Amino acid sequence: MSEITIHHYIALSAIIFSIGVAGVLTRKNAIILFMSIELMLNSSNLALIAFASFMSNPVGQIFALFVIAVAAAEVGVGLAIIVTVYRNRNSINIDDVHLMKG
Amino acid sequence: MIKIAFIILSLISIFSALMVISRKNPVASVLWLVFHFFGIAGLYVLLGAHFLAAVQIIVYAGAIMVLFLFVVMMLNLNLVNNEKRGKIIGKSIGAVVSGLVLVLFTYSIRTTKWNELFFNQVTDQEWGTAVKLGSLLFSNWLVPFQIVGILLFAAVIGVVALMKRKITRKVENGIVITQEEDVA
Amino acid sequence: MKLTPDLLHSTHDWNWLILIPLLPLFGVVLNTFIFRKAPEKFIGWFSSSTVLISFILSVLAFFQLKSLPIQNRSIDVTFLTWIQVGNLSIDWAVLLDPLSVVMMLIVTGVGGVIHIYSIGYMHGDPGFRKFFIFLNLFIFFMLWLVMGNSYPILFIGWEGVGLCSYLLIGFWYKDMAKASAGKKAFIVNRIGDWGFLLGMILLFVNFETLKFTELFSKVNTTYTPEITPTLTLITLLLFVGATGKSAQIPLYIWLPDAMAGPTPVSALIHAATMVTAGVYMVARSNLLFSLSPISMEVVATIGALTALFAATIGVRQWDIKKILAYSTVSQLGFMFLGVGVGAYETGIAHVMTHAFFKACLFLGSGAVIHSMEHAFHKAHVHYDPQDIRYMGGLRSKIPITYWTFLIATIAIAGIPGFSGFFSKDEILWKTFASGHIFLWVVATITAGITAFYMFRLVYLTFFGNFRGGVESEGHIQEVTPYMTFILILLAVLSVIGGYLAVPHALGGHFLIGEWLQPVLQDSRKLPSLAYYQEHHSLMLEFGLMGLSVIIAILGIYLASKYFNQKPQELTVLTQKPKGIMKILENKYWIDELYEFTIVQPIYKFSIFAWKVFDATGIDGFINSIGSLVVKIGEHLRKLQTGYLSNYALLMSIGILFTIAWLVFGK
Amino acid sequence: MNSTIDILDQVNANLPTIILLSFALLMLLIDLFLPKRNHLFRSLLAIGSLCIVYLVVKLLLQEKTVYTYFFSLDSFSYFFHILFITVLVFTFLLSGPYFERTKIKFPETSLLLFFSTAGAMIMISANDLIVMFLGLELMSICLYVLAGMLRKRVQSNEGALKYFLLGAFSSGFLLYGITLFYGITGSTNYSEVNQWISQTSNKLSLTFWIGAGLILIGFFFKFASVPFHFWSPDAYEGAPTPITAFFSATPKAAAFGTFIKILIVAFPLVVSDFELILKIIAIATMGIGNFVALQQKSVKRMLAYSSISHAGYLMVALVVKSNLGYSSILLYLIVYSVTNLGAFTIAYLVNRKNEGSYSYEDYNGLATKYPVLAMFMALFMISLAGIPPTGGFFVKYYIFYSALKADQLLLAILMALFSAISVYYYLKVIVHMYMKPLPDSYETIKSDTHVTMGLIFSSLIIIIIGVAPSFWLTLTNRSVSNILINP
Repeated sequence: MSEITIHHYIALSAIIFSIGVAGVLTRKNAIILFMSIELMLNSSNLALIAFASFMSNPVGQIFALFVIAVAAAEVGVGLAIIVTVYRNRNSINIDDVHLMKG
Repeated sequence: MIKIAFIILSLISIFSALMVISRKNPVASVLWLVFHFFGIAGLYVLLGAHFLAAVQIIVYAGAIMVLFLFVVMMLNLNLVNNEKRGKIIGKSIGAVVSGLVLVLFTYSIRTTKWNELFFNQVTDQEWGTAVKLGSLLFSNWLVPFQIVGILLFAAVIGVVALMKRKITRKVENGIVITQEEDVA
Repeated sequence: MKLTPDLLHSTHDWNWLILIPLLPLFGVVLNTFIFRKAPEKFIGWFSSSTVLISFILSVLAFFQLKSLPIQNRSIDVTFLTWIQVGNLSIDWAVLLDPLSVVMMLIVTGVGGVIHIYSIGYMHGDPGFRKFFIFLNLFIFFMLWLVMGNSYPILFIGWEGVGLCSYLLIGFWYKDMAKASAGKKAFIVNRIGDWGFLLGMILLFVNFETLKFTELFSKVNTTYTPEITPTLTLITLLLFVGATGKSAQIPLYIWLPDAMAGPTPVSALIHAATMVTAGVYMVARSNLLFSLSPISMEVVATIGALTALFAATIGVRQWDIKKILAYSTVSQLGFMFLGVGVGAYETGIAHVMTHAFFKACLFLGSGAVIHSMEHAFHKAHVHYDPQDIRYMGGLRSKIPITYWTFLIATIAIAGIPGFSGFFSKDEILWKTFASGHIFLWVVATITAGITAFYMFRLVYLTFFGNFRGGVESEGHIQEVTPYMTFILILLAVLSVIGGYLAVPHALGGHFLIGEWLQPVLQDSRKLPSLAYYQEHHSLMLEFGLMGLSVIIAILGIYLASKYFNQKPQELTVLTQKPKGIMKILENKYWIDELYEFTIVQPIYKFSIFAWKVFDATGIDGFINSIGSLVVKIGEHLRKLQTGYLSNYALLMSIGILFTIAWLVFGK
Repeated sequence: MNSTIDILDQVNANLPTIILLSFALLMLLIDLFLPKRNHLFRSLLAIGSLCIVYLVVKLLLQEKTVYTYFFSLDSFSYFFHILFITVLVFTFLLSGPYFERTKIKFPETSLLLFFSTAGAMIMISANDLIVMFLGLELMSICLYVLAGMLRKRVQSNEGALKYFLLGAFSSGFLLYGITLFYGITGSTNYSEVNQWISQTSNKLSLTFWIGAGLILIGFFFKFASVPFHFWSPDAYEGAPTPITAFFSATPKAAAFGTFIKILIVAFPLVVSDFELILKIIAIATMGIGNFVALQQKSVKRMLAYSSISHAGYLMVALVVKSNLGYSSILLYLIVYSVTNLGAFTIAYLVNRKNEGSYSYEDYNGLATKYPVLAMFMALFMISLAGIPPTGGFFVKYYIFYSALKADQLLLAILMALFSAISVYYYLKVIVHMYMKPLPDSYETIKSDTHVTMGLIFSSLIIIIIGVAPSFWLTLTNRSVSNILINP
């Protein structure tokens, strides 16, 4: 490895993104699922800042800031929804939640 | 020096991310996720985005993760987590799919000639400071910034709408009975 | 703003015309949704006032049109483009010209007075609001029909009035016979519409426009003798539509049955307005008809035969409304005879006079029926209140009804000085002048028969002694002032209405003919209408006129000889008829003929087809397709497992494929 | 990007959204002091109507596009703003009895409705992927909460959870797509992206396609097109019914509008590369939507699947990518939104007794007992099925016609076939209303004047568009061609 280039950062973010996807696809616990989604958002933040840094363009940073705020809002709402599910069903396993189908 | 730091930090991030999705106990997952965020914050510092690194730690690792942890603890999920290990087929398909996503992404990232698209990494030390970002946020980006504010406000209202309950307490025979009066 | 002719010719100033049809629609909407609990009187007057305002606006339109120079009296107001696909462009557009304005006046005028009459007639009926909603809706569609500036718009009105007619005939739908009369009208009309639709399509294929103003000028400028056969086909198909709507041979059978509806409906829809739509349509398409002489002959012949045929049936009917229905069919035949020989303006003049006297007759019969019903009800006897065999001697008991009825009868019989005389005689004269001697003979005889059966009706109803039982006799009383007022109004119109159409021979100006001149000028120049330019001796015209008057008086004399001189007894009247009377009483068995030659075979065939083809063949096929679709659905719905993890997985696979295709697929 | 952007310009460009948000906040404040809440919100309808008038005037007087770096407000955006506010007003008009019945907290719900409408408005007027993303998230976050508003009902929780997790998942993909795009093109502005593509069109890298593909997928999720539709039937069924109606109108219209804008402004040069993908997904969406709707026992769920199938028809017009196609989408969205709002309203009115069953049997004999209500429902069903005198027929016809004109014969034929299937399940409602006998015990339906007014307005819109479709099409066509006049 000669020099750390943009390739490395993007590849790292792609790896973390895929780990997030894998988490969503394999786990059943709603909260862990949700954390996996956070991993995905975080990976795009990494890529954004890497791009911004290599382009000397601050837009990426600002966008990353916005994404953090969006993630915070999503976490709030998401956890609230998970808690309502828990209150009614006493479980947050997503496989227990399949009343509606077909 | 930077090279070594990058390698260490990226290994930390990847490893902790893997731990997040593989832990049985959600509390452990949350803690690994905090760890992951620290690794990412280190990478931000490496890229010169100091302010973002700070925000990452304060907002993400600090606030958001505490919220997660709080909910996990409140629901006492250690006891109720009955995630079945049974459906191995679904899990392996999921793993394969995410693996393919990774292959696809890395392949296209490899073939893209990024060097043609980019200049060099910034050397400007001021690039990622709060002053620089703040002046942008409050001039050109003011309206989008306000939209983010509205977004957070909407989320607050949403959470209140979902969670707010009227709790009445009354004392009967010396025992305090709490009653939830929950409409809808 | 000063309404100078120049200014008025810009079409924007005519946008208010849309109010004329929309006001009744407004009445429909408000009555349907808002005034659900409103009292009867309010609903009645509200509906009537929408129509009356439309009438006032029509009068306004008439005067503004009159202020224009003659060559400018054709105003196309286009509001919106409705359909624009390829060459076909259909606009929501109305056409204001002398012809449409005459029809608008008739529709809103007669419609308005019948609305008011209905307030009294329908009093206490549980369907009062519904009735007025339908009536207003009918006026709306009828105005579309006469105002629309293209065949499709006319057709919308055409279908709409058909629908309203169906709804109103079956208004008392709980009575099975009435409901099926509605159905009969609907189905027979459908047959006619089929012809109309085909004619319209053919017109579009040949001329690529359906807008009246464009179409007629295009036909006029591009006419070559080669297209005459096409035009003949088109006009014949259009005429098929007209025979359905205007109850001509062979599709007249629905009209007498349509009398099942409330009497104001019979007066408005089945006498004064809707049934004349066919005549209007032919007059509107006068250029097309004038260019195809064969169609003209067909129209004239069908008209004359229908007139005679229906008149003879009228001679031996007992139901007061049925007699009037057959007389309507017969008069419609006169109108078609008129337009068929090229005297379009005379046809329209007869539409107008007929609207007055026939509305008066129907409403008068409604008053009679109302009184009889009331009397029979009080006396607890179960006679048919519409059967004239149980009437008689009503002259002194309901004098207003009697006098108005008598005036209208004189008008229809063709006695000089009354409206029917002028328009009918003009039709006879034009038939003769255009060389249709045979048709003239038929029509003149029909005029005599008309006088005969109408006076038979008057004598049996109003003269002699009452045959409905002693108990009921005392209970007969005049109807409410609403109704009598309208009867008087219409009776006056039946007298003076004709003076708009006094022929030149009598020193008149034939006002309506001159008024309609701009609409007809293109066809006047054609060779098929050359007789208009010829000079006929006045002596001949007077002679023929005198002959027809003599024949009418002869008819009246015979009627009075048979039905007035010797008092009629119920037993005599209810005897089984013999010979020709039997044929007439059974209406030539035409209904039965249709039943056995058309309805029954189709019915039997359809049962056969249903059992053999449908149930096994087509149905089996359709069912197998249906069950295939259902099976596919059954399997596909299993995709929606309800498990979130499956959803996420399937989604990711979708994402993977999409991206993979975008990256490698190209 | 430009060095300075005038803030006032941006504020000016977003005036309708800002007005809407200010009123929402004002309502929140006033609500603290007033005990009788519902009436307050009802009275705000007047303000909503005023906004519409304001926008209509703007739309009609609009000469040039208001363009700032982040936003471009043209008559296209105004068109959608009017649509969104109309839907909002209708939702308030039509939901009264439901909220009274279920005792859902009205202030929060209506505030969230306001916010999500604002999000949709931002989304449509955005000229930048970042701002668009923010608008989308604002809208979606409110919708997640709204879906779970019936907190005591397990179905509602479940629908919200599914909607939320899958929505966040797809947001992750969309965000990653935007990120890659930013990295590749160096900008997130639509116009700049287009410029970049025109400069490098011959050697677009694979990463570019991944980015573009992920952005497409983000929108496919919002369209609820197959195979990204799984959330929609469950979320629709679980959500409070007036909210379901809202779901089927605003978010869908916002997604389609924004997508059209992106296609026209940012991707005009590569849009033909998406054709096959769009085509396959359109066919799958029409197919699954219609086939599965056929199987439904619940009217509410049937309407949910039917909305999937309508997304399929709309995607057919996207494949066509002609001006006619886009303008018919706009017209379709009006008719479809209004019809769905009406249909869902009647669905909840009829199913008073047992929330959640929504079976066809509830409609038995409705026509004899409530003829006007049945007439409305029949009109909505006829419009959804696309039967002639209604607006539903003409919009469907226009899409069909545009597909034929663009030589998309297969799509046109499939569309006709699938709509033929759809007639069955729509008319089934009418059959139940008009041909089945009324059950002996029948609970009375309680409606109010607002609902009646709303139903009358919605049927009027359907009829008016059926009466003069060409006029409306020229209007939407003007809006679509207005996007192209960007600097």
